[in-house]
Amino acid sequence: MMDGSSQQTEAAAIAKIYGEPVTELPADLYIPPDALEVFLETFQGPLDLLLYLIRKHNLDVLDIPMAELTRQYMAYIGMMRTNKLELAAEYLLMAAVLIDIKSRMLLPTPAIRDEEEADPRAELVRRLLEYEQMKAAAQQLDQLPQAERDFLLTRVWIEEATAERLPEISVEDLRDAWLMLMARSQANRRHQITRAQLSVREHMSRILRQLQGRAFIEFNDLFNPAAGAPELVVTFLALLELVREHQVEISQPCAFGIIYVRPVSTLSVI
Amino acid sequence: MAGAANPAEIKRIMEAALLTAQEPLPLSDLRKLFDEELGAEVLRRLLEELRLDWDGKGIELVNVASGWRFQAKPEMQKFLDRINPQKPPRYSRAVLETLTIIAYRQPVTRGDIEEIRGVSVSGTILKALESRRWIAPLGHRDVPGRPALYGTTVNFLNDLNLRSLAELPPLDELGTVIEQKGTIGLLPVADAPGEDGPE
Amino acid sequence: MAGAANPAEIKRIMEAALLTAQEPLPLSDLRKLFDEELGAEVLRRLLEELRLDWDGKGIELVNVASGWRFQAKPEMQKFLDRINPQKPPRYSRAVLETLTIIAYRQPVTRGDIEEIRGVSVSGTILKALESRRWIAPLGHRDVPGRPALYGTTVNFLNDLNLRSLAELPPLDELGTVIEQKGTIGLLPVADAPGEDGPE
Repeated sequence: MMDGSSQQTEAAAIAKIYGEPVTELPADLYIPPDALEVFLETFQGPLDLLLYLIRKHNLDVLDIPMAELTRQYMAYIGMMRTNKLELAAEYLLMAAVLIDIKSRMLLPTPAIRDEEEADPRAELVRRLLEYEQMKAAAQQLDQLPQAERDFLLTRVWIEEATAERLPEISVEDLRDAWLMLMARSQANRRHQITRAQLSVREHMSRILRQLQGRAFIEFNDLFNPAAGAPELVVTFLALLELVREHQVEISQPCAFGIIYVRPVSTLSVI
Repeated sequence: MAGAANPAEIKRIMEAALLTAQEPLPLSDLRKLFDEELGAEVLRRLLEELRLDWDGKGIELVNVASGWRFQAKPEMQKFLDRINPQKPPRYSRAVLETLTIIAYRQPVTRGDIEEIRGVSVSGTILKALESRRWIAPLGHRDVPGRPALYGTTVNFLNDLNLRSLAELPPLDELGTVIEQKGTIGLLPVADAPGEDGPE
Repeated sequence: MAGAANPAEIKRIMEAALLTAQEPLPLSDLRKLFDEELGAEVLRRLLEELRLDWDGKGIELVNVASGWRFQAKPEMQKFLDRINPQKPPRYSRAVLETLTIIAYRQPVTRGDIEEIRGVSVSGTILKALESRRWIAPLGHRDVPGRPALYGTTVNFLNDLNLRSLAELPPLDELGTVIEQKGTIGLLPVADAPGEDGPE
């Protein structure tokens, strides 16, 4: 290629890892395992990884040296696997495709008329180019100003003349609200929102509700033996969590006697 | 850079903020718009000017209990009703987020909600959800002030067509949808030049 | 009674309607505001006048896919962000790529998207885009399993300030990207410079 050398010189910093610019993967492809994990998350899939390798080694996508590309790709896959990183099945499938193409190219080629059709790489090249095109378009799309993110819409108050209607919400609204919260918490990272133990929290609520207006409840009454083991465990965890949060007190006046669960709040009121 | 020294610019920015805000803006919020320390007096005078600028329009600037807002004049109602046929109202994001946190993290106190949202939660929001019978206080946390603990109600599940809270969308999956830049220390560099510097 | 003979009054009413509307207003809606039969030409001319009246303000009148609306200029965002910390999430690359493929190749099935991206597409991604009201199932492809065909919505165009799909950035020609742009590898973050800046 004419501009091969100029591409070489601008061999760009491909990434920053922990703030440090990385311009080259070391030739022997050694990458510390934690960085490897980061790379794995960075690639959207095997096509993305292949495009990266093609760019990285300055290969001609329209005339891919299959042996070289396959070697690079397999080195990557091998590294991921030795580090026991979860590798999507698509990566392995692609490895098989690459090896298949490579081996077909080693076969003696019979006289053929339509080279384009017969090149075993054609389909792979087509997919790479199409994905690359969409990838670039995604980047451009993300640069378009977006309502709410880059500009706000006007929202002037208007009195509802007719009878008040209550807003409807859907589960999707809740999902969106949570996304918003997560995005924000990642943005300022002051608040780490971890995955909620939903079922435990749910049972915590239920227990508190059961205790409402009562001085105590018998431990056994909180459990429904018919509900199955997982349910019992979750109920028990919820109870422990409530104790930890000082919501309830558990007491057993005599050994092997009845265990009582009391709401702490009523205690302090009395 | 974000400075807005002259009064016309201050008014321009306040106007944009008030026209786009979902809720009335108190002076304390309006003040946050500017780098400079603007006194309440200055802001009040400029708000008054802004109010007069809108004199004669179909929209007016008013000062309600919780702050300043633009609103349509009553005389506009008959026109606006013709194209606003009963659009179901929507809860503000503040309400939705509060409800979401209560649904997923119950039982929680108002303080817990504020902690997660990163902003204060007005009592109006909790009251609105309570009077909708979607949330209820379940007890009190045994800490100073004994704040109420909120949870969702059966009514909430019914209105959302859920049989149990377990049918809410799982949260861990949602993490894959938003950009993970906070958690990944990898910053792609588009065209940073330089051959040197590999580790 | 609801007559609005003179142009100034017509503009005043349209302005109030546009500022209070929750969605962009098409000409057909704006026409409903008035008793008189106002021609599309007249309304368009008055809208243009109204647009000019707002010249120099922080808010502008724009024409998007489903009609006219007022919106804050992007340059206002840095101020407005200070009192409005609630932003929609910045989507991950997986979501963006999925959205892009739907926008440019619609109607497509999930299988089509997976074929192009070379990886499976989680249902969560499609649901997130659906609940954002940016994509919608348009029908089913008549093959075994009858997979849903997705396309983008008018709301997607509105949110991106576009009047039609034709206004999307043109696609690079196949194969030109690698040679010319060198964008291979990692997708640069749009606002990367700000990343290291103080919060």
